[in-house]
Amino acid sequence: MGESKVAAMRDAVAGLVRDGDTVAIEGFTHLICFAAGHEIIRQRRRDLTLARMTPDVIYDQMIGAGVARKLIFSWLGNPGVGSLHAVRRRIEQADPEPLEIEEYSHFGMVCRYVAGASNLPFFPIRSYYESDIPSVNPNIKPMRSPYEDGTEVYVVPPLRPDVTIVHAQRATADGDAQIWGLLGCQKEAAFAAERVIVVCEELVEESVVRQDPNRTVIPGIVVDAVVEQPFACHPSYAQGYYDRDNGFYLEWEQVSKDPAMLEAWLREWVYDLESHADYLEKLGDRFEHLKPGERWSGQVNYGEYA
Amino acid sequence: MGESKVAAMRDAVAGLVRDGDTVAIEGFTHLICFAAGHEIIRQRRRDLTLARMTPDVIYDQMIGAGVARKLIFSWLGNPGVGSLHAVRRRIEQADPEPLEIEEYSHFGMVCRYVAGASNLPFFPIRSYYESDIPSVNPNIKPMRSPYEDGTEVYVVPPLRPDVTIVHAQRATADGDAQIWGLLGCQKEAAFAAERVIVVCEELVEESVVRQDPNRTVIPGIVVDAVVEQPFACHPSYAQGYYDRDNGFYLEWEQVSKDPAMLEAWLREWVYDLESHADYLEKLGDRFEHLKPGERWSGQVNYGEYA
Amino acid sequence: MNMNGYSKNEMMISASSRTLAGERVCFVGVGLPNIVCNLAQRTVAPDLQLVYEAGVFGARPARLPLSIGDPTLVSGSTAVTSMFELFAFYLQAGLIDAAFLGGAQIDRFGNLNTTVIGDYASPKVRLPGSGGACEIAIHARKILVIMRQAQRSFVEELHFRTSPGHSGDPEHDRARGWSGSGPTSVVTDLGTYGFDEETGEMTLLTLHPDVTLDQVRENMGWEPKVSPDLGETPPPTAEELRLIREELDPQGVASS
Amino acid sequence: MNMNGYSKNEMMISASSRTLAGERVCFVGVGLPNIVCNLAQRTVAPDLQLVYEAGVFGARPARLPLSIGDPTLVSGSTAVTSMFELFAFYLQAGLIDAAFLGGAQIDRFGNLNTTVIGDYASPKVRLPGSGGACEIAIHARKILVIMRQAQRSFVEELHFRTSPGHSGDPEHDRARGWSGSGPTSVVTDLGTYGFDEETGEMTLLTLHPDVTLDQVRENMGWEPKVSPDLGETPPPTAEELRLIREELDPQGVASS
Repeated sequence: MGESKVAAMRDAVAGLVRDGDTVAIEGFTHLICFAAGHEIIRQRRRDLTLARMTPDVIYDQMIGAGVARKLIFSWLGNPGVGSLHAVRRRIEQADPEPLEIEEYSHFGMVCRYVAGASNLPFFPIRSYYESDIPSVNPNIKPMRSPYEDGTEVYVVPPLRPDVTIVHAQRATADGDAQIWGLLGCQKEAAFAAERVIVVCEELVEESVVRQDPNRTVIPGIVVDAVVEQPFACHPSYAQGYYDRDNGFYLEWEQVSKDPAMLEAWLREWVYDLESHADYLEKLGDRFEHLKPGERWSGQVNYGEYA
Repeated sequence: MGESKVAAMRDAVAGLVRDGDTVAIEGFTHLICFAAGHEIIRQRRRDLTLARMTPDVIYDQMIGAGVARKLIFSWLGNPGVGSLHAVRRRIEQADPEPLEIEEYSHFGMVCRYVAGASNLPFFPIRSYYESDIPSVNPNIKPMRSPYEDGTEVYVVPPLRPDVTIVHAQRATADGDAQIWGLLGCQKEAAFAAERVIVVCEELVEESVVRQDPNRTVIPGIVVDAVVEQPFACHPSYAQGYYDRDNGFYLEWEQVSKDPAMLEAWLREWVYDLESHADYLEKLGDRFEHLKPGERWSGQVNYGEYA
Repeated sequence: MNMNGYSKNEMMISASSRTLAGERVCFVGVGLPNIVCNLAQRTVAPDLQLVYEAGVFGARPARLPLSIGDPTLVSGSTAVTSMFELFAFYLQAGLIDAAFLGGAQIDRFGNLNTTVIGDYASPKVRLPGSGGACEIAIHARKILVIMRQAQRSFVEELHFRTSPGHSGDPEHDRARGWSGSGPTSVVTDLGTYGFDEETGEMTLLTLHPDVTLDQVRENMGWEPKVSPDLGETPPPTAEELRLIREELDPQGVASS
Repeated sequence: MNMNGYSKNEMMISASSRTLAGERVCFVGVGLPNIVCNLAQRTVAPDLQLVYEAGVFGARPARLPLSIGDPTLVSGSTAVTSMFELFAFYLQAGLIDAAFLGGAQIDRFGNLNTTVIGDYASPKVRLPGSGGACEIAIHARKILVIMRQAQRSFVEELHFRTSPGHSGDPEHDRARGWSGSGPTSVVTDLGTYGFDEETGEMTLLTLHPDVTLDQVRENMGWEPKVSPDLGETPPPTAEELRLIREELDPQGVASS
């Protein structure tokens, strides 16, 4: 359909991510597109509002590199390891500068994306009761059911990122993307966005996607650019393609704690490299022990109805 | 997990569908479980409130047989053919008795199920503006966004059927069900219900479902009974298993128009038969030309992570 | 089949297909609209993506589907989605460029009735109801109507307003803030209509070959507004007829 | 490793796993809770279904996951669902029987703080925040807490209430109409606690072997309510220790 949207990461980021944008690089543990975050750092974007349920190490790197002025999130940490120290320094000591934060619970963040994707002015959830969260986030408002029960709920406003970047195992040149394994809120974040970049492990023929339409998570009509970038999620993972590099997450604790080490890491692994290809070359054989065994889904028959 | 829920259709209906219940047999054109509807007719349930987005021929048969006192719906017709005359007689002429109706738009019905499945007291949608529908259905209420925009939406109340009956291509003995092709609102209707009957073309080992967890639509924890009943959807269809019997839908127009013919049809095809097995035997070779060709999905690798 | 060698439906299909020129994402109904969209995809709108409310995006039907949920719409499509996502993420979000609606009654502002003839509580004829029509009318950027024309269907006063059209007050319409801009075209067996920018009123643009203005008047419940430069609808081309008869509706289900 | 041949974590894991006896659907966190749930599945709760907030139902992890979204949780699971559906259809709908929560601070009514130490606007320590904890605390039928005990974590006054526990007024709690009944058990490195039916206050039920009531008092910010029939926590069985050390946490990641 139409002209191809296939682009190099550098061009996709240069063309679609602008200073001051609200950017969501989503993916819950799975399919977090580190390569896109690194390219944004490399291109020295500034004043971004970064949105993510779980900022994870990628936002610690981006915020440590100074691309953001604000963070919208629901869980701030290095999963299973500890803290995001670059983020904490900015929140706790305004070091090197303050970071504005806007926080929700996981369900609140998910529903903000659902509202954004659905063009709804608000989304009701049963949460936040007797919690201090609404007291520090006026965007979370109480509302009563108009029906007999009069149940009280809280509502959250839509979140509409200027740009959402999601990674998928495979996508077509038009951006039809298929994902298996954890889905997070990739679909909702993509539909909610003004502009969408889909990064994929494999660029595939339309026929591959049309073989199994129920596996399509994001349709090309909401996608502006498609970047084929294998291993773009390291140290996050892509189900069936490579494992999570838990060692990296564990090592990050030390790097993140020390501003000098963080700066050195950014220089060595981002600024001094041209692209993710260089990053992978530098990683060397690290992927060898991250390769999973095979575990196939089996296939189903859609039937030929002519 | 736990004791098996596998049951014969007769026992599942006898045990879980009670006079006066609100019953939803969902499936949008696809996977409409006619066999369950016929069993409910055969067991002469009464005073049911039937809920379905598109009542379709199955509810024309059930309502013609007198099982229902009320109908909740969003589109009332014989898709691509014409009317549901048994339903129309009751609405237009209270013949043989009145039928209470409560109607929504498709999106309104879907969101009622979503609210029911989510334990939400209401669900907001942008619809019904300047339509007469809310004037004949007080359950559809206007509401203002509490945010600056103050956008007006309408809200619909949750729908929580006493029993939802869904058909799936395959399910495990515990009720974990996998569906491909049109999804309708099967998942939402199942999660919204107090009791759930899953009918399937094939009862499969847990290992088959666990091979492709992203294809699971309904988890066993919300399922009370699992009925293995191939071709249970005729004249509706099961993607990849058999085609829609459009001829039957076309013929129904005549049957439905004439109360005597309808009564005769019910006697011949429902009351005088013991089970769906008899129904299939009576249909004879009708399925031969309804068998689709093969069109396989291909398979994906989930990866072995040990 | 008239003396020109094409049927009324074929004329309607051809005329409607041209209203899709350049469109990208179209919500398809069954029957005529289905043929119209597939014809447009092969003629004036090669990039047209067919979306079916049943939850199918980018369908490539291998046969003419009788129902909107035919299995042929699924096999080989780009994406299948739950109906919640289809209505919320695609339609309500404003991703649908054009959609076809019809009804038992339409008024001069393109409001449609698909609910009842007569009184709602005790209707003379109980019609199907809204289905997705109410939200489609509000969110699809362009609403294209295909209906045969008659006194009883083109009425001064609807018995029930299922789906909103123009209000008659363009100020009001602009202030609605809907992603949809309401009905933009009506194609009947007699001619084609647009809607007046100022008044939002249905306006006769072209008469089909051999149709007179009197015939149009005889088949309408109000005095039709007629475009100053009223023209004739270009008849179906030989290629359009070939596509309809040989590829899209070989059994002539909908084209007779 | 203490003189009894098991570690504090192993004592906590064993004691917690027993609180899952007979449970059906459990929301699992990473770290200790993950080992606890997998242990319970092999001992007191054979039918236990493991649900991970990442969107996995019926997980069968082939290794100890470091993160809550580890790929080993997906391969071979019963169902993978979007996070919206997991939180809306499973958690908010009340399908979760038990869930584990912890935090930097807990008060006597089981309210938890995972947000900040110090002032919210300029915190001494910025903690992760709610994640799913706030809604889990409200909807999961039973909340099971695992925390090491110390003056700074078992506090009279939370710095921030991230997740609600009991209010201290059972009347009020019953009137909430939540599907969750709040915290039902707390397991620390010193003992196990329940919550008083009448007051909703944390109550010491058992002391772990070799732990004294004074140690408990020294590591709490309030004077603990003690059950009249205070007992000793049964130590981990040999089989529990074998499962933990050989199958669930061979590298001793969480059990040391």
